[in-house]
Amino acid sequence: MFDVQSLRSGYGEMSVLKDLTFSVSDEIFAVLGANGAGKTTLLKTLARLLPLQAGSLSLNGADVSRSPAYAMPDAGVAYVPQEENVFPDLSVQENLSIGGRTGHRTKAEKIEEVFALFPRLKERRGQAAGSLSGGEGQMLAVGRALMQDPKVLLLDEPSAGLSPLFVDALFSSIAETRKERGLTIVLAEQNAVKTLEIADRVMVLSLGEMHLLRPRSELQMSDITAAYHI
Amino acid sequence: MDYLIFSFSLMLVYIGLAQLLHVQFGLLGIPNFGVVGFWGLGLYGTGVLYVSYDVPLVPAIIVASLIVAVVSYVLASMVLQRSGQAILAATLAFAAMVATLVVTEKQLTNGVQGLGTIGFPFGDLASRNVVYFGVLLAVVVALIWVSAKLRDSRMGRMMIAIRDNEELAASLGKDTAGTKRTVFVVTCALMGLLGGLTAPLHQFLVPYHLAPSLTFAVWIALVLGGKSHNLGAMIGVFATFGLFDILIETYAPVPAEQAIMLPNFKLFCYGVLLVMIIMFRPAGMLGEDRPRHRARADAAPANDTAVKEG
Amino acid sequence: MLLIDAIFIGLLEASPLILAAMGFTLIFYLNGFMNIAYAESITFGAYFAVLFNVVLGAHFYLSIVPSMLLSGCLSVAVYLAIFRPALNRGVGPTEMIILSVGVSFMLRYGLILVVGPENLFLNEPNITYMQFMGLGASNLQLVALVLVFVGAGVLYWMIYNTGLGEQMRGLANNHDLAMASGINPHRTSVAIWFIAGCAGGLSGVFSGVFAQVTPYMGWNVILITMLVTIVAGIGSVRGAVIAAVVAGVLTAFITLVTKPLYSEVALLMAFIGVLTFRGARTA
Amino acid sequence: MKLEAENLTKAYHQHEVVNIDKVAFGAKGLEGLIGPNGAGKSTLMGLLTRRIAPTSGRIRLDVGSGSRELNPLKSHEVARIGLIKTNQRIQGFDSLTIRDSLRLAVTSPRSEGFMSIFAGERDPEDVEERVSRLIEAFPFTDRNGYARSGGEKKLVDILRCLIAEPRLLLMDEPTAGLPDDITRTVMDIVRQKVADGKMRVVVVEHDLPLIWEYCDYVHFLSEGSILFEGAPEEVKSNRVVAEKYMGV
Repeated sequence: MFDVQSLRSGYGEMSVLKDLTFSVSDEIFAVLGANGAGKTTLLKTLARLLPLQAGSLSLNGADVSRSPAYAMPDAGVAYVPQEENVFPDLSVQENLSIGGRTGHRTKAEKIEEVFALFPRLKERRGQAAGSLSGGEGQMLAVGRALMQDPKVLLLDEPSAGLSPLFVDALFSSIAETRKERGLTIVLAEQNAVKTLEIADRVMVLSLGEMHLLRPRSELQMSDITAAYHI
Repeated sequence: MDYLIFSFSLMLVYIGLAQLLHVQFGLLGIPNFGVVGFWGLGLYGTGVLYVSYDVPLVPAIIVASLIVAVVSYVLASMVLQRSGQAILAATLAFAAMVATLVVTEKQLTNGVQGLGTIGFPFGDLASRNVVYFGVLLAVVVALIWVSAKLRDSRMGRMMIAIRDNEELAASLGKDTAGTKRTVFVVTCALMGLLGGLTAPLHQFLVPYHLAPSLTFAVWIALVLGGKSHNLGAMIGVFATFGLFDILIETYAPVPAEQAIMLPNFKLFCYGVLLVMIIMFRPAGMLGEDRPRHRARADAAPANDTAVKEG
Repeated sequence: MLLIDAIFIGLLEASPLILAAMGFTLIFYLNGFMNIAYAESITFGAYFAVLFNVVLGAHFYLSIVPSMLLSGCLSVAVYLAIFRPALNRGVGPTEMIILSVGVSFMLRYGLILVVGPENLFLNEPNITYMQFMGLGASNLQLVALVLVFVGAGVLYWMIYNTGLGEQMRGLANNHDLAMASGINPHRTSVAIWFIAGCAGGLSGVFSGVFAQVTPYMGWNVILITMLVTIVAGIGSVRGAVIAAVVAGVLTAFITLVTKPLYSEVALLMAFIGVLTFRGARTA
Repeated sequence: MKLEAENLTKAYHQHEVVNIDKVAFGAKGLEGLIGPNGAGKSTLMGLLTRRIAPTSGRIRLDVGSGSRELNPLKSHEVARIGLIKTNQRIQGFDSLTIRDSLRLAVTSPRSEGFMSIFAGERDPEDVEERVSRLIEAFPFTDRNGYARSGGEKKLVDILRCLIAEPRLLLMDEPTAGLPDDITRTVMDIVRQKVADGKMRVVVVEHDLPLIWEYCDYVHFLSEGSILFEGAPEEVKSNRVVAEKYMGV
């Protein structure tokens, strides 16, 4: 899947990520870190919405360091931003429909699938996405990404601002989707406890640098506490 | 000869208007697209007071400018804290309103028949148009001088800060809304004053004078010359009005049958120039301004030994 | 009775305005600046109609579609040659408006230099006056009314019910997310500028046939179009349609009860009033 | 010198982002405000400086001579009574040089009136001296020119607030985008100014090592409420803080 070599990235001339090298295979790859560790910057760069300042990025062996963002869905990458992750003036149905532009199956088929996964969205299909509650908005964002029939799903802090009950439900549907579709998931999270329940491998970022990268089984809570500086 | 003096006098008015627009837009970032409205209200205000109410010229101009100040205050309170596009549309609409009212209020303005006649002051002096040119020159030079001083002053620095980032300026304690309103009202009133001063030049006022092309001519001049350069406005007027309206129309050997197309050719060239400037030299012919003050203070050799504050 | 008259006359007068406001709004919505040069899409639409109808002698109804399409092509050409490079260089919204004034001057006076400043007339189809619900109207007016509303309807349908409309609204709503969803912003922009140009052209053809074809016809309606768009709220095509209809009916109503010229003043005052409450705040 | 908020709430679409019973800033010198993502830190900063209107609640600034209600004030009036905030996202005046930007910040609004147009000298000597002293403490690429990189712009934003010497300075993520040595120089100046009694400071940060090192007192915000307050050591060893940061 993703192969990242000495990646440097940030906003303008400012670097947030400094020299990251790692690769993601068929797994749930979690990126943990405190505020400002660079998780969002990393996901935006993987989705090609931020230019690389240095290093290279390849997807299934093909170099995508300079691909435009709108070419990524066809390459099988779907991205769910943390904020502003829906089209607020468009209806729920239209949001999903925009997601369903890629892939071979019909939109109707895929929409039904998303509705089966998140029945709440079906009830609100005609409503403007901007009027949804935080949790419903999050479901819609994930639903829109799944409409792309992706091979890799980039999820940026899906649990932020959600109630604990909701986070449980969301994480179990993420795990379920992975099981059913064999989807590779790159999950950026601050919430370490929940993430460790579903992740296969964990990378911990600290102030823009890789603190450690290990399979979940070899990870101690104290490693994370150290990276979070608590 | 008289025609040339008339043209040069009118050019001075344009330079004055462009200079005021430089203060509004170049320094403070207010996109006033209703220049002709403020100028026209001063022009017609003076005309009506002078012709219909027999007010002498100077008091008429002053009263008309005060009327413009009041009207611009109302307009400023309504839209100045809105987005640039809203300000732009509102001022444009205001100018259209003035132009329409001049036609409808026949009992005051005599509508499309025109309002006249407004004579030069200075009684029966033989070369009073030359003397009047001198008066205009003095007014416009004063405007340029004050705006140059303004650019280099503490107030000017604050205005530029408001233009660049209003919210940040407010967070440093600058009264951004108040400053914008005051400067807008004063500069609009001065546009009205220039309108009043134009009245004796035209002598006979017709609604055609209030066509929006005046606003665009002034804008084109400002953008051509350089919106944030103190002398940009003047250079822009030379390059547009001076070059086309005076030089070419007066001296170019154009056969009569093609001469009627000259104004169209002129406006076509304005358009091309404007597009070229924004595409290839966005800061205008003169580029960005570097005030003298800054050069003096910052030329002092920097002391490289690190000294900590406090 | 006065009200029905006002609504009927208002709709007749507003019909070209509705198309123009929709087209203008599309560009405003997508690219975030007010394109004054849109006036020339309207003017050129009418002049293209003169080319087909008068110079080449085609029937008026036959010249509508090609004029519209040519106007759309012109719009795309101007976008690709001037506005897109300027947007890519990060020219601010106010400077974009000034730029569009320059483009407008260039096109309008270029047109005058080529075809002359005279007013032209389209060869109208035979006109018969008829009574319609107690109101007098010509068959041309009724056909125009129907065609304009069909055009506006198609445009509306395109925006709210097709993939292109969805892409456009997606891009305007959340540019990054639209890109991440696979929407190519360049292709969508070209399509939108084409459609907006077509709408302007159609509006121009009908304005031209109702009165006359002049180089200033687009310029004369652009102010009201701009105000309609801003009052309707940035980027709401629905709002633009409603605002255009209301503006048309209001103008007709005020014209019927007062002097015609006051309607314009009243409308402008109403616009400034609305801007005071609806224009986006700065600080 | 105390900034107090009571029953302060802010809700967007019925979703409460901030809900604080009572909190006081500026009583303890150099204070820190920390919390996980989405805790409402930025919203709270906006509320305190009147950039965001609260849904309910009162904010008062206590200045030795008496207390002022902040609620009815506009943002520039809040700044004038001595409450200024640095910005998380880069903010700046693109057409002012670094020096001009600092001169602007240090000049009182009273001397920026119409009559300043005719003043002989634009800025008095002491202003020039303060500006120079501050600028020379940092390695700008061009001290007499414009801020070049994002980092320099960010630094100028902080220096503007430092030179203005408000009674209470709120710093919103001052380290984001700044190199380590620059951050230390800034924080050393801040610490010095606080020690000299020139101003009180609240730092919002996600760089926790910096908070632990410099702050005298730390407020912990989570889910819109202040959950814990105390000395850095107490906060560091608090269970709730660790749990909320890592998610339970």
